[in-house]
Amino acid sequence: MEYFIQQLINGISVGSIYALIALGYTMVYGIIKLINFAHGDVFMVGSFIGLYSAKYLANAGFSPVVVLVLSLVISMTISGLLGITIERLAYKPLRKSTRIAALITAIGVSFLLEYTGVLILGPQAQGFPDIMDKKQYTLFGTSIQVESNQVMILLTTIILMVILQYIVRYTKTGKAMRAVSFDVEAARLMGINVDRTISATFAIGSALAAAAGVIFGMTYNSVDPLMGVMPGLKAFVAAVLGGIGSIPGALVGGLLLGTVETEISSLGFSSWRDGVAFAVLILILIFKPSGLFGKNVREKV
Amino acid sequence: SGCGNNKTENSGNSASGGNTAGDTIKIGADLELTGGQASFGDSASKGAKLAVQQINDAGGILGKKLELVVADNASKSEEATQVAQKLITTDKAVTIIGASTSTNTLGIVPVATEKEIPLVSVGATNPKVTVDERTGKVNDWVFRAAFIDPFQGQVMANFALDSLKAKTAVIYTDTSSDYSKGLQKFFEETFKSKGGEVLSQESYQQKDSDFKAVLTRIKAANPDVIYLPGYYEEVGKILKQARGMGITAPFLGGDGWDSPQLAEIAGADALNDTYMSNHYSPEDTAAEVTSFVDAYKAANGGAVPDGMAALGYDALKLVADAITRAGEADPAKIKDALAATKDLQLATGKITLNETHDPVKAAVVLKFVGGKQTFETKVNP
Amino acid sequence: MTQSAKAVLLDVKEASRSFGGLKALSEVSLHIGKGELIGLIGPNGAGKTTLFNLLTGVYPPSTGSIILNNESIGGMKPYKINHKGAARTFQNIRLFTSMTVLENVKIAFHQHARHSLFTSMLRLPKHFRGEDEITQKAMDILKIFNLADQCGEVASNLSYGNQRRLEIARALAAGPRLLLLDEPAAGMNPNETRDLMNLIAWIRKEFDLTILLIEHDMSLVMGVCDRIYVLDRGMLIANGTPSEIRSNPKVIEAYLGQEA
Amino acid sequence: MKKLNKNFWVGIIVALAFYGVVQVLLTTGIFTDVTRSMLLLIGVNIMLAVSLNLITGITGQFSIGHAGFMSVGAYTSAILTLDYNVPFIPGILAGGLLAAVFGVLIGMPTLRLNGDYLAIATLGFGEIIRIIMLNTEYVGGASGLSGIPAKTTWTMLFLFTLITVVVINNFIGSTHGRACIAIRENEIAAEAMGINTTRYKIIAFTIGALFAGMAGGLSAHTFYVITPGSFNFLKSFEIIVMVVLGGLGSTAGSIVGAVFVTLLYTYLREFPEWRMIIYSIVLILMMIFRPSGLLGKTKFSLGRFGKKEAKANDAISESSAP
Amino acid sequence: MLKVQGINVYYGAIHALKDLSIEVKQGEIVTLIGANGAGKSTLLKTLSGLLKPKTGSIEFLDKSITNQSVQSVVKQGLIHCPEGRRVFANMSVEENLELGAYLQNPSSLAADFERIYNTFPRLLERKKQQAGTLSGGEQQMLAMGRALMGHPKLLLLDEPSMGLAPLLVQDIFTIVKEVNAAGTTVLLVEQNAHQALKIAHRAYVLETGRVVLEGGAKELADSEEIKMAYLGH
Ligand SMILES: Nc1ncnc2c1ncn2[C@@H]1O[C@H](COP(=O)(O)OP(=O)(O)OP(=O)(O)O)[C@@H](O)[C@H]1O
Ligand SMILES: Nc1ncnc2c1ncn2[C@@H]1O[C@H](COP(=O)(O)OP(=O)(O)OP(=O)(O)O)[C@@H](O)[C@H]1O
Ligand SMILES: [Mg+2]
Ligand SMILES: [Mg+2]
Repeated sequence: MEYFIQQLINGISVGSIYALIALGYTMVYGIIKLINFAHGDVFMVGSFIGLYSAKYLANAGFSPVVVLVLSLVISMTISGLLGITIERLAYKPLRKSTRIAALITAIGVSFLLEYTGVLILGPQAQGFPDIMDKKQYTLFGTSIQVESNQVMILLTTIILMVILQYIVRYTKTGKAMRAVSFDVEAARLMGINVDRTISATFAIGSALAAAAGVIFGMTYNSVDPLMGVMPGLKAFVAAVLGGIGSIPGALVGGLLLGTVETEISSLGFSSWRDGVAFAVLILILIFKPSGLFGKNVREKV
Repeated sequence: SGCGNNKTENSGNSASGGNTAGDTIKIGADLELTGGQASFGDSASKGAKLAVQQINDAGGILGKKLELVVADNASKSEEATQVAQKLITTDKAVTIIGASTSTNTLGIVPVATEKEIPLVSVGATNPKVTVDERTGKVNDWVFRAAFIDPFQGQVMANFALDSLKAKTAVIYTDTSSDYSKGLQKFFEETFKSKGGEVLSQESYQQKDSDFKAVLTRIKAANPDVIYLPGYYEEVGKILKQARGMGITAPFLGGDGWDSPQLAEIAGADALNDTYMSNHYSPEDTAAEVTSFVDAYKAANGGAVPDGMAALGYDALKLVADAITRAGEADPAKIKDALAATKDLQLATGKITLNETHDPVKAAVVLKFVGGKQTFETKVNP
Repeated sequence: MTQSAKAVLLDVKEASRSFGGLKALSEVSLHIGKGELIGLIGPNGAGKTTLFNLLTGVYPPSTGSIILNNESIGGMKPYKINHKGAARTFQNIRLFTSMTVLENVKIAFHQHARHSLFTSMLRLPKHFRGEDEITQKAMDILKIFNLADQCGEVASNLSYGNQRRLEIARALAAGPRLLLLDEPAAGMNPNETRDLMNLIAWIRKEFDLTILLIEHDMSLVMGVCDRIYVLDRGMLIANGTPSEIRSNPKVIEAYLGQEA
Repeated sequence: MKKLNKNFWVGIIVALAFYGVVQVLLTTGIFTDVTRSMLLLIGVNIMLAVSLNLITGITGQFSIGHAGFMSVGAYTSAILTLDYNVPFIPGILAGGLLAAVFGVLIGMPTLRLNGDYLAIATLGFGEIIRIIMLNTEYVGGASGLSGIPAKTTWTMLFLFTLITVVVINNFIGSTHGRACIAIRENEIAAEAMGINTTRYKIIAFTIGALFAGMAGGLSAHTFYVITPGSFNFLKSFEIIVMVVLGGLGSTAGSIVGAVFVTLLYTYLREFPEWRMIIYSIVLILMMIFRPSGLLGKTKFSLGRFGKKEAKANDAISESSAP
Repeated sequence: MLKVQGINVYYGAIHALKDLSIEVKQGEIVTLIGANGAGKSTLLKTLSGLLKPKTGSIEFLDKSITNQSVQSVVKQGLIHCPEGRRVFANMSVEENLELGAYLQNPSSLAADFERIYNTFPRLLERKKQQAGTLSGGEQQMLAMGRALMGHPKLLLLDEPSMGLAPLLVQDIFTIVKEVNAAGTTVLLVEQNAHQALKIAHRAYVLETGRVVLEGGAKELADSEEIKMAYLGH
């Protein structure tokens, strides 16, 4: 039992990282229906910016909390700007084209970020400094361990999810985002500044990716220019599992994927982990074709 | 090799001193300059370039300069095949070195065999690279600079049993890597045959980040040692997470651990009580080793050469030695000379190529102290 | 009742359909005899299109049964129902927009094609005979609709009125017994509507069709229909000849208003 | 037969002439092994692109699992020729057939899915196939199969490529192909016009997988080594890129796309560390300046998932001016 | 209030509006009639800034809006209710209306809701329903309601009666009249020329991108030419 709970905790912590990345994915998808394959790479860029700012700030003698907060802010800001730039240069010219053309561009942007990273930073993985000490907590007289980081990630993810959900559902910008996502021209006629709305979406999505990148770096202590590929893919799977475009879906999808993976590994089938995870995904999609939280919006005939 | 200074030269260009006047002997290098294993190819090519430079500075071979043509196989075996064809047909290389992994080398083997050009693999450790799996026949044209998986696996199994007095072990393998699976197999065989017990076989895949699920299993199994034959990137993360979870058993690994980034990722504390087998130790005081290390540092901005750099250096030296003994740069003669390599002192030790074209040389076991590799013991074959 | 004399082609018995809590159709029963031209009218949101969707298999009915030509088709897949002899047009035009006019019509002939997949992949003689036949028949239909000149044009390049007609042509090409038209005159001006009315009357005779027609343009409905059913909030509120309907107070209140 | 139209014969003659010229250049040694490998690779890629185009470009089913079909064919044929001494051609055909079986299996459960959900499900299937290969020692696990005899000759490859293109094009040009296009254009209308959409989606997946499987077999017998890693989702992306760059929905486009991407990729090998950067910039620029691909029709909507955004609302707009 | 002078609009190579000039005075209902494809919708899109004229000028309330963004045109009170409803399918009726008031002061929101729900009681019933699942007529009401939420000074209506039940068609025209009586100037595009001419003050007839006739609504309704071409008797 303790073993099971321990593994559940492990699963939730893996899942909350997936969820954190998936939030940005799903958000951008929800608004412009673009599978932004470069999202995982913005996550990587965010992680590296976090790495360098943390190193610099720590050397400058700031306290760990300040280092963490400042690195997060710096990384999220720069990545947000990067997101806007990418959208302006690479995606905006394609707004009127087919979605698959935009998808190819997204793949292009993804490669561009990855290999520019390789060119500048080298292909090797680099260590990410421990900004804050990771504390292990043992739960009431059991052998179950929880790490401070795990708690932090889960909390961050949930808080960001709630904020994001609030923004999209209830704020004016959020409503503008949803309007743009359904009909750009009609949104314009409401007086919505479509370009600015899309920019805002990318800025938020990229900032979220960057936050995930910094937290990921802190947790796993290793960053490299191709680090975004697998988490990006997993996060995409999580977003689809939850119902792509749905913000709570991203959280649930992420947690579900994380726990499923962990349970498979904990049973000793870790070499089949990704296979089983994908099988679960497909099964869920067969019974719920638009994911767990996705509304099955059939075209009205 | 540190970051920032790993710019590689364009493959088409000569990587030697640039002396194209007079006759040159061309050697092709089919390496992973981009893609998943780029860091290996990068080190290997730096090592090989250093060897070429040293040889040319000393007047070349048989009165001719060596020219190294480095080409990128993008860490894919099918590209390694095409690159080998290009090196042989377009660039007229008389010998090829590379690749730095077994799988990619296997993409070159048939080309070298068909074109009758000797191939010296830098980093392939899988036995089937030189010996055909199905027929058991040794391939005349294929050689290697690295010792093979069985040897390395055995070295660590013996070390665990004899030096660490371990009775139980868990093996944690990277199942997406044939290298890791090779070491696992031979470690397990030796460990079991000498009375050790393998409690469980665990696995992960490259680019995984979170290992806690399996580490929780391992912790529950409570082994005396954990054999972790993987590459430094995942190993670093695994060690860090394992120590964080309170797993105190010693970890053992192979040459895949060899990278300065390991300590950066894992942190010095997590590396305490871990051991790795390797081709050589940069701290080795043998003259050949120190001169190699110094020259490499001088040429690469002070970076300490890792095992793959030493192997790249050695692969080229093996070829140079064979050409010298062959008396002319003729592929068939080079091949025969390579097969007869004996007691050649190189950076990774004194090498003799055995009947299966694998080097017979010593392995070193390194222990991490304060995050640094320290020489523990040398194991002769 | 007039239809009792004729053989019944379509018999809908107490069909209902709800969406979530909303009862879009409740226990609607209607029967249509062979060869009749029936109008279906009712306020917006009354459930007219929903009834079409049940008839053509887009949704299965929640309860009730639908019998076409003595065969129950409730819940059958749309393509099966099409094979059974019911074809429709859509309220929001659904052409194969980047295919040509001719290809659009050819699609409807697909089910009658006699050449197999295998024959086509290997281009055996039978393939060519089959394709020729389809092309020939498709052109015949296009000629009827005066679209033959534009057969090579991409469907989305047609004018709105012609797109409507192409949709009808395509539905006819499937060789239905029952043709379902959902607001064919929407967006047409009175002149164009009159032309359409004549066309509908003509194809009904020429192809010996039974037609069920949704329309808000009363000049069209009153002008061509034999009988009219009126839906309101998912329920059938009236059924009768145009003149009966025109003076039915319930219909006037719910739908027509005073002026019409 | 007069009906096999002129274009068809002109195409065949041009192709045969091309074959002859290359054959002469190869036998005289003017074309080296390097060129030969590149030609073989181009052929394999054409087969992959043309077969994916049937699924994605023609039928409108977004698939990111094509590398999975390719790997089934590659592994099957390699094992047959390596371990069972099956002759080359039957080996390739068997690989294609088994891949086609997978096409049916994958096609069936995913039929309920649309657009991006289908894409992720096919990606999942592709990865599952890869993971099965990775964990099956019989097929070599992580190290894959090596020492596969290089039996793919230029003649063989040319024939297979030609057959792929002709058969798939024949399919597309028939009423059955039109049915697939109708599904792409408007699935609801297609179904209402009597087309069994389920059946045609499966057919598209099956035929696509069949030829992708054969391409995989031919590729395995060209490059000696296959590993599970060479068939991951990045490989599937590569095939999609070829199809889209060439012009989604056009067979000729897929051919052009395959040739273009292969050549670009090969020549960029001269600049290893710039290779992917240049490649990605080319991708982005191509899409910005020719969003419908090199040969794509300028006005080309791709049914549900390729829909232009302004049209996203057409489900509810009752009419749109022409 | 609105002065359009000599505009030319193109879709790529297609010349959709040719030297077109019209004028709308404060308080009027002006209707545009013309066959399918005459360019009526194109004109409205140009006025609201969705399309840019190649040449010519547009003045609204004595200020040039020729090349202004849609957003700033909307801000000045020129609101376009587009052809084909274009409601936000996945949002509720209420949220659609709220978006109509995007540039409005939020404090007046409650009052505006009430106003619109009074005009269209059906929308109140369907307040929480997703707009995409509304019937055609319901969507049209929503689209109009949404436009009215923006307090238009000049309202551009593109075929508001299309697909509506006869009763509602009358309602819609009544509403248009009411809206106009309450001070909003209206530019109305209609296929239902009969009804449109009944409520309009003036009308323009468009043919292939050109104004071919203009005049008082009554005169045009009585003109034989118009009767033949557009009124169907
Ligand atoms: N898929 C669906 N999901 C939810 N509600 C639906 C769906 N389809 C239709 N409805 C609802 O059912 C009712 C009937 O709609 P239907 O489209 O049949 O009306 P209609 O009579 O065709 O109206 P109109 O003349 O305006 O087209 C409407 O209130 C509509 O909102
Ligand atoms: N996006 C577009 N691209 C190219 N041509 C267009 C486009 N939209 C409209 N057109 C063309 O411009 C002309 C005018 O079209 P418009 O939609 O303004 O006509 P309309 O008078 O509103 O007709 P309807 O009564 O059918 O709505 C037509 O010939 C049409 O085909
Ligand atoms: Mg309807
Ligand atoms: Mg219009």
